[in-house]
Amino acid sequence: MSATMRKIGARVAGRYGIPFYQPWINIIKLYSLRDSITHGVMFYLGPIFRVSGGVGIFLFMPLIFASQHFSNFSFAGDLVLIMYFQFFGMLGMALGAGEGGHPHSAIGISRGLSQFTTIEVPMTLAVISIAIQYNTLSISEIVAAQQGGILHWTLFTNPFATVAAMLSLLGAFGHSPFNLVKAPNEIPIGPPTEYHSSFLGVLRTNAAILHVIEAVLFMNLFFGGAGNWFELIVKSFFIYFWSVFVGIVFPRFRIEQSVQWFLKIPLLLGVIAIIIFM
Amino acid sequence: MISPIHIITIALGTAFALGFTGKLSQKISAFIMLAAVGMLTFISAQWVYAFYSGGQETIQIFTAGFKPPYSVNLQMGYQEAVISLMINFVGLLSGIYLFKTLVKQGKNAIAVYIILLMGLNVIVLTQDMFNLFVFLEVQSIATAGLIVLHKKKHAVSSGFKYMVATGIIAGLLLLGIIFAYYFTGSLNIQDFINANMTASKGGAIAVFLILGAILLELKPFPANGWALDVYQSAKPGLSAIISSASGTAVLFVLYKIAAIGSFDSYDLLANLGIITFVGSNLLGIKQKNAQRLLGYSSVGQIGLLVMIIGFGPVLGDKFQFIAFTIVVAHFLAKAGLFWLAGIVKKDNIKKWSALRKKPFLLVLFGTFVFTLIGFPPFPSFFGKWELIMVLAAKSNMIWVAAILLGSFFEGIYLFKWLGYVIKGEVSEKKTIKVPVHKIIPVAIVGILTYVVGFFSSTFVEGGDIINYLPLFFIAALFFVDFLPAFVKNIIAIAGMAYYGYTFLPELYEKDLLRFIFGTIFIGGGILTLIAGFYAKGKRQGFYPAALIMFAGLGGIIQAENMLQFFFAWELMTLGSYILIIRGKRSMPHGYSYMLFSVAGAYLMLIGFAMTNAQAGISLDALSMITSHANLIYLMLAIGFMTKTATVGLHIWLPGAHAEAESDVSPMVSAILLKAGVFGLIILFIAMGAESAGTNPILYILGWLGAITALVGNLAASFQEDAKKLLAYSSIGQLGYILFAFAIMTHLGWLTGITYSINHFLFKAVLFLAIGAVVLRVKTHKMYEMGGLIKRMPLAFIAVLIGIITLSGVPPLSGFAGKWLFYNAVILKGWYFQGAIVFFAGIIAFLYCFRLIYAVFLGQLKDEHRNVKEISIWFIIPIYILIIGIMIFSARPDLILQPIGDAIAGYFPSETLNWNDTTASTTLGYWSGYRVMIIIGIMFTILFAWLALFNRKSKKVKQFNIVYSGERPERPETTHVAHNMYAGYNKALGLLVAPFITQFWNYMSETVKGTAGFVRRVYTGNGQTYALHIIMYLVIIYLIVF
Amino acid sequence: MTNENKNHEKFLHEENKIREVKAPDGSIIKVDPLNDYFLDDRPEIKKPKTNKIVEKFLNWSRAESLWVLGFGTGCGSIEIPPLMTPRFDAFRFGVAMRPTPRQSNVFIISGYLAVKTLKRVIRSYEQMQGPKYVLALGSCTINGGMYWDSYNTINRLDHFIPVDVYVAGCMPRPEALLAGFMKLKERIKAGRGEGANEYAEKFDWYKANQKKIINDWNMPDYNW
Amino acid sequence: MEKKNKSSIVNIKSSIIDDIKSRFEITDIVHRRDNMTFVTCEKQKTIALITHMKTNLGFKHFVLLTAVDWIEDGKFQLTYILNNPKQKLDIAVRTMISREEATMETAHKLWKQIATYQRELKEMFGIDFPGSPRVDENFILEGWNDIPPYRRDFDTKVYAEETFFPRPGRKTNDPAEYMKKNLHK
Repeated sequence: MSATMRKIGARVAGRYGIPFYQPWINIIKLYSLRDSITHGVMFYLGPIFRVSGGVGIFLFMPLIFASQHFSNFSFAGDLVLIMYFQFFGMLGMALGAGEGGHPHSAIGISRGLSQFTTIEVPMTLAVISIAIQYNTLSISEIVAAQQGGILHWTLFTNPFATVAAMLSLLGAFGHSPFNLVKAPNEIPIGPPTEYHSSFLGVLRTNAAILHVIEAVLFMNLFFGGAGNWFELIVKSFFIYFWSVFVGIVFPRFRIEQSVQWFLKIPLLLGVIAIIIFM
Repeated sequence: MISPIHIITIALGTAFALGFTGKLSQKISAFIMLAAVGMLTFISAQWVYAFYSGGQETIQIFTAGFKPPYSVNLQMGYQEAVISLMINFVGLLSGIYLFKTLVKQGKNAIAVYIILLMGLNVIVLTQDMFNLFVFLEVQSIATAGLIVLHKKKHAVSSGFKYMVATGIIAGLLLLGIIFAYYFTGSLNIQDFINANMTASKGGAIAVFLILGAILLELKPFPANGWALDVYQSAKPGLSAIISSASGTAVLFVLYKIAAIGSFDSYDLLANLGIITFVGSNLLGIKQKNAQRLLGYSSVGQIGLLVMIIGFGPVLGDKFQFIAFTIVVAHFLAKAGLFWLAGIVKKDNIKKWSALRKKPFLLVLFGTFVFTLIGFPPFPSFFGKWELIMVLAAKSNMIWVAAILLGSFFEGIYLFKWLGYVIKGEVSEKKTIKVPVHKIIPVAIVGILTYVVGFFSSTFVEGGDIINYLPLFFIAALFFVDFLPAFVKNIIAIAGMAYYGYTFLPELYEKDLLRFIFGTIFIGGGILTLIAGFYAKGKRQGFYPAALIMFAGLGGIIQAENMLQFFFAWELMTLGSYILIIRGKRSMPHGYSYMLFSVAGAYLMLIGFAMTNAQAGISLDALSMITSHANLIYLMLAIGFMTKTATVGLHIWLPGAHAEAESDVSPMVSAILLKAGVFGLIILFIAMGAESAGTNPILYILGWLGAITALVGNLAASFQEDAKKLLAYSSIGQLGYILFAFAIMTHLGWLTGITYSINHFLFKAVLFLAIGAVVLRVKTHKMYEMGGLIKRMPLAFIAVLIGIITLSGVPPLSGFAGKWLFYNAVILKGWYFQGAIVFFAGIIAFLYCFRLIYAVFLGQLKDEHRNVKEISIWFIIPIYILIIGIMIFSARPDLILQPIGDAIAGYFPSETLNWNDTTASTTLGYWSGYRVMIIIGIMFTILFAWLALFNRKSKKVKQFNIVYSGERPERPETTHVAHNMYAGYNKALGLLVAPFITQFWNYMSETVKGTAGFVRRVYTGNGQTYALHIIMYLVIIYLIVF
Repeated sequence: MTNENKNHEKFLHEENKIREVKAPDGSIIKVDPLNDYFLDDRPEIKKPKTNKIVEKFLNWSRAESLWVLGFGTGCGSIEIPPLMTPRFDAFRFGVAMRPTPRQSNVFIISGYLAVKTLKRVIRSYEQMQGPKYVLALGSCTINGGMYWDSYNTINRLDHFIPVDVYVAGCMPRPEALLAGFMKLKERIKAGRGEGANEYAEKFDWYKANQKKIINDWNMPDYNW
Repeated sequence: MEKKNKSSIVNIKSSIIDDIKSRFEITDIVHRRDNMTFVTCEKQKTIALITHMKTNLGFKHFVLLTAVDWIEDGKFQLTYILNNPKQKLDIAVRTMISREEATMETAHKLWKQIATYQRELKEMFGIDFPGSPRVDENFILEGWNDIPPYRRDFDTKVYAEETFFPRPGRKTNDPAEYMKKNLHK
């Protein structure tokens, strides 16, 4: 865990000028705040749901290939479990933020959900494509199938699926151009508008975990998985940077634009990916 | 044994005697008349009894002691006795009903009345053609006299038109008789039949004239404008006689003399009959006047009967049964309806809502309407069933289609009428007066429909094993309707529990699949009935309707043959229709529900009939179809899909579910829809696993399911009405289920069953919870609610669990469905459909969130600050269901493993393996139990962690939010719930544009337009009508010769 | 709500008046928005951790992570955006902008404060989660600056909310603002950044001052 | 070219002024610039005048409405500046209203935005415009409790000192003197 946290720090340092330990301090600071208010039980439980979701996925995800310890609890379920378990946290968060009663929260969530529905479409197509390709849904087995050299990676054996999924990853990370959910200028911060202090601390911790997980998931699915910690860190780091780079270059989409965008090119790529393996 | 001749003597004697009783008061004369009619009834009744108990031979009576042709002879057989009994009976009842009118109109009217009855009797009994003619005339004149005696505006003119028309007809008939006499030298009908007149051309014309005249007497479409005017303007009591008694009598005449023609003339009759049936019912659609509407219906029904007579030779030994049931149904229902028209005294069918103040009459009205359309348990249901079975067996599919089309048209206006009656606005304050002497005939007729229905079922093949027990129970419950709802609810639950007990344990051993659905139907029924305890007052009519529906559902499970199945299916439709239209604004939705259901049921009926023709009546026969298999399957599938509300056939659902009462919505949504699913399962079992890869129907259904899921869910996201949202969500969920079953693999079926169970559980929870909330906050609009979590935490938890299950988020059981689904789809190779369904599944998050947020989170409204937690009677079933969800979530293997084994028989290879609690396929694996435990532990740890850091959180109130330095002004303006997914709507709203609604609207407009156009032939002018009659004959003549 | 201000009734907005609403069950209920919708408790004094080392560590983290509320009150707000540009790059000092008071710790009062703005400032300040700090920018916040005799602009900010650091000037440049941040950090690390507790301690005095100026006191005494 | 323009504007302006003069009694015609003129009109006829200018003379654009407190005369002077976008011409209509009875007919029906100016004048000068939308609502002063602050009998310095807790020890310098002493020595 601690190693992962380090990575988050390093990764967030990608932004200009922040000390690499800054996110840590932020989190400590957030926990150290003295005041805190709550809008009700669900508001309180929202972040817990969120983190349960995040940590849960983490636990269900095999990190290191063929490692006894770092396969975590992946015996409990396969790729489908992970894809659906993301929603657990999102739902809890949405509910908690909803109870905050702030209109921006609701607007943010409604936008987030709208966008999310279409983000998942190319992702699904890609996953289906991979499942056809490797004839399995188990992540460990998918990783196992990619061993034996860089050309065995899904990236090369199934490029369309990879590209489709990588595009959907952009949306999943919520950087520009798909950051209307948080839209710092118009609906400040979106869903977590009312969250603060340790609630926000928990959420930030979780955001970090989620980014790692997404990256690790993609690494496992498309980039051959990781045989050791070093490989894990390097690969997921690069996957994360993909979205950061794109985010720097492109301006923000409106919600209906992003919805329609995901239903165009990424969808097409996903369809091609499936047709190839049909 | 009193000789039938005395029917004439008594009637004539009384009529003459009345002339001499000048000093007696009118009342006494009327009593004498009634006594006489009673006597007539008794005579026919004793003959019927004699025939029924057997041993009685058909007797011939020769009036003057000579043999025919030198005398008039009467024949009294079983048929004659029954028809005569019917006539006299309705005459008696009508006499009672018209008592006061007759008294007022005086002795002459009374005498004419009895003469009319006598005429009808003689028509039935006589075997002499000329005698027949004479008494037809007697009957016509008597009728005309009675019509004219009625002092209604148009009575005189319509009486005149009637005279003109019958005059022409009489002329034609007389002409025919003369011709016939010339050819045969006899006037006896039997001689006519034996003479084989059609051999020569002149004889054929004689036959043509005779048959044509009798047919015209039966008011065939479109040469029947005069008759409709009569129906409209005559006294309702009289219309009853014209429609029931006269119609029946003349029909019988037609039946008697049909044999004088050749085989061709039967065909002709059948054709003319069906044209009348379809045409007349089509015209009825645009009709607003109640009596005229009944007229159309009468004409239509008689047309159907003419057709049946025309098919007499084809139907063979089934003919009597079919004709009898349909005649009786028409006879009883039409008499009852005309009498009711006299009680209500409203011309416009929209004003009939006055009837609502008298629940008893309302029930009778419903009974008659359902009898006419042919719903179980009424006699016409069995008649139509047999008719269609036989026709299908003789491959007369076009006829079947025409009959059902006509029936459907009839359904359109009758249900519209029923809707007006049940849901129309009651404008006037004064209630309608119901004199006892008017109600008794109606009641007797109403009860008779049930009795006859019950007995007719025993004559149908496979009908003898229909389970009538629940229906008796319901009837008993109906008679204790005056009890408070609480008591009735206990009785109903007890009844349901017992009903379940009678067949469910047995099914558990025998057929697990049925057991599951049976449990959903009956168990779910009991749970939703518990919610019914909230109701105060009497809740009249609710329990019989609900129980009829559940009896139907139970019947579907128990059904072993297609008749049982169809019987139960229609019963369920009937019950659910009544339940649905109990809602406040549910009339149009109930109406469209009924039309779709009826149309779907008719398609099923065709399918069943074709199957029956090939492989017998058992349900298993579906798998043994040899020809037209795909057509049959398609029709059955469409029939079932009207209930599962697959896209295209779904437009009835949202309104019907949303506007129903709070505890009815879960019944119709969580439970009733499963009936369609069950039907599909039966269908798919019949199609067999081997068809999985090859049958295009499955492929189409799969796509349909996927599109339904997408459209349903998308539309649900854009709803403002909480219950409508849930209703659209049901459409979407049923789309999943259809899709899953259409996959036709072991996994696919498991997915479908998991979805079915889940949908039952969570949709019941959601509808109950939201319904209960609606009861408290008195609005459906989500944006008018908000923040209710503070007032109704238990409801919130219920909805939360409901939506987690719905959306398929682990650890709850919804995920079981999703996981199975993925595996099934990928193994099957339906990737794109699967992706669409998956997309739909994510869209479900949109409406799930909207539902829980807009209702329970956000800002509490002013007016809801003191609102109470939902009623305990809703909480109990909700939490029982939630326990069910929890168990199913934690140990899906407990249920899925045995089901998997149970359905393994249908599929060659079993693809889901259970290892302890872990399910695995060749693709992946998943353990609900472990996921649950891991998540539980994690949740606890994190809760402790946050609690540690956040012990002293200050609980704040709802406006303590950051608001850009400002503060919120009103909860309404701070609650973001209206048009929540505006951006999404902009992007994808196109997909849910109401094309389908528009299509159906267009269809209905077209039908109405056609009806309105064709209706113009009825100008209301006597000369035109006369012309019609002549033209009609001429055209037929041209066709025939 | 105890509001001694005599003008309270006069200036009470329509939406804050007690209103009667018809509940769904037909009964009439009274809604008093200010009491029913807002929490009206006083702020509490939250003592620092007694363990010196822990408190020092926490203070360090607080000092190194200054989240600024994006609320520009006067002309000085134009000086804040340059802070984030590469030239000044306040990020490297752990300074970040947050759009909501709930998540921020530093409130930059950037220049003159009209009475109308003061009301919003107080509300936002109270909605921040302690420990919280105020950085007052420009001479207007010190003594009114060039608006010292205006009928609508306050003179001394520290009469209304506790101020941690003043940055003088009219206007101070971003460099000065950065220096202010450094000062603030020092102050926090030294354990003197207890503005929130001071506010809670002298709550009545602050409230009296605020209410003297703000005639239409249309909010609860403490905005949670 | 420019000269011609200039003279043509002056011509047009004078013809417009003549037109106004012939219909309304106007006094104090001050030509401030070639394309700007101030005229003064009676209180009762002012609105009629600007209505006429808007509908008939092409003064479609409303520039501003402001007031001056002539406390010595006991009058407020209202100035409506109108602009003719086609001719690029401004004409300002002034009118004097009594200070004691400071009411004026509202003109928001001509231009909606006048309501805002009128709201401001109500708050700052206490000039009432009956019928103007939201005219009684606070504009920028929330809960003002004194006489309107732009009236010249309102002493803002005293008010500020009484109200805003002035910090003691404040010094004021004449900027010119101060600069000379400190910067230019």
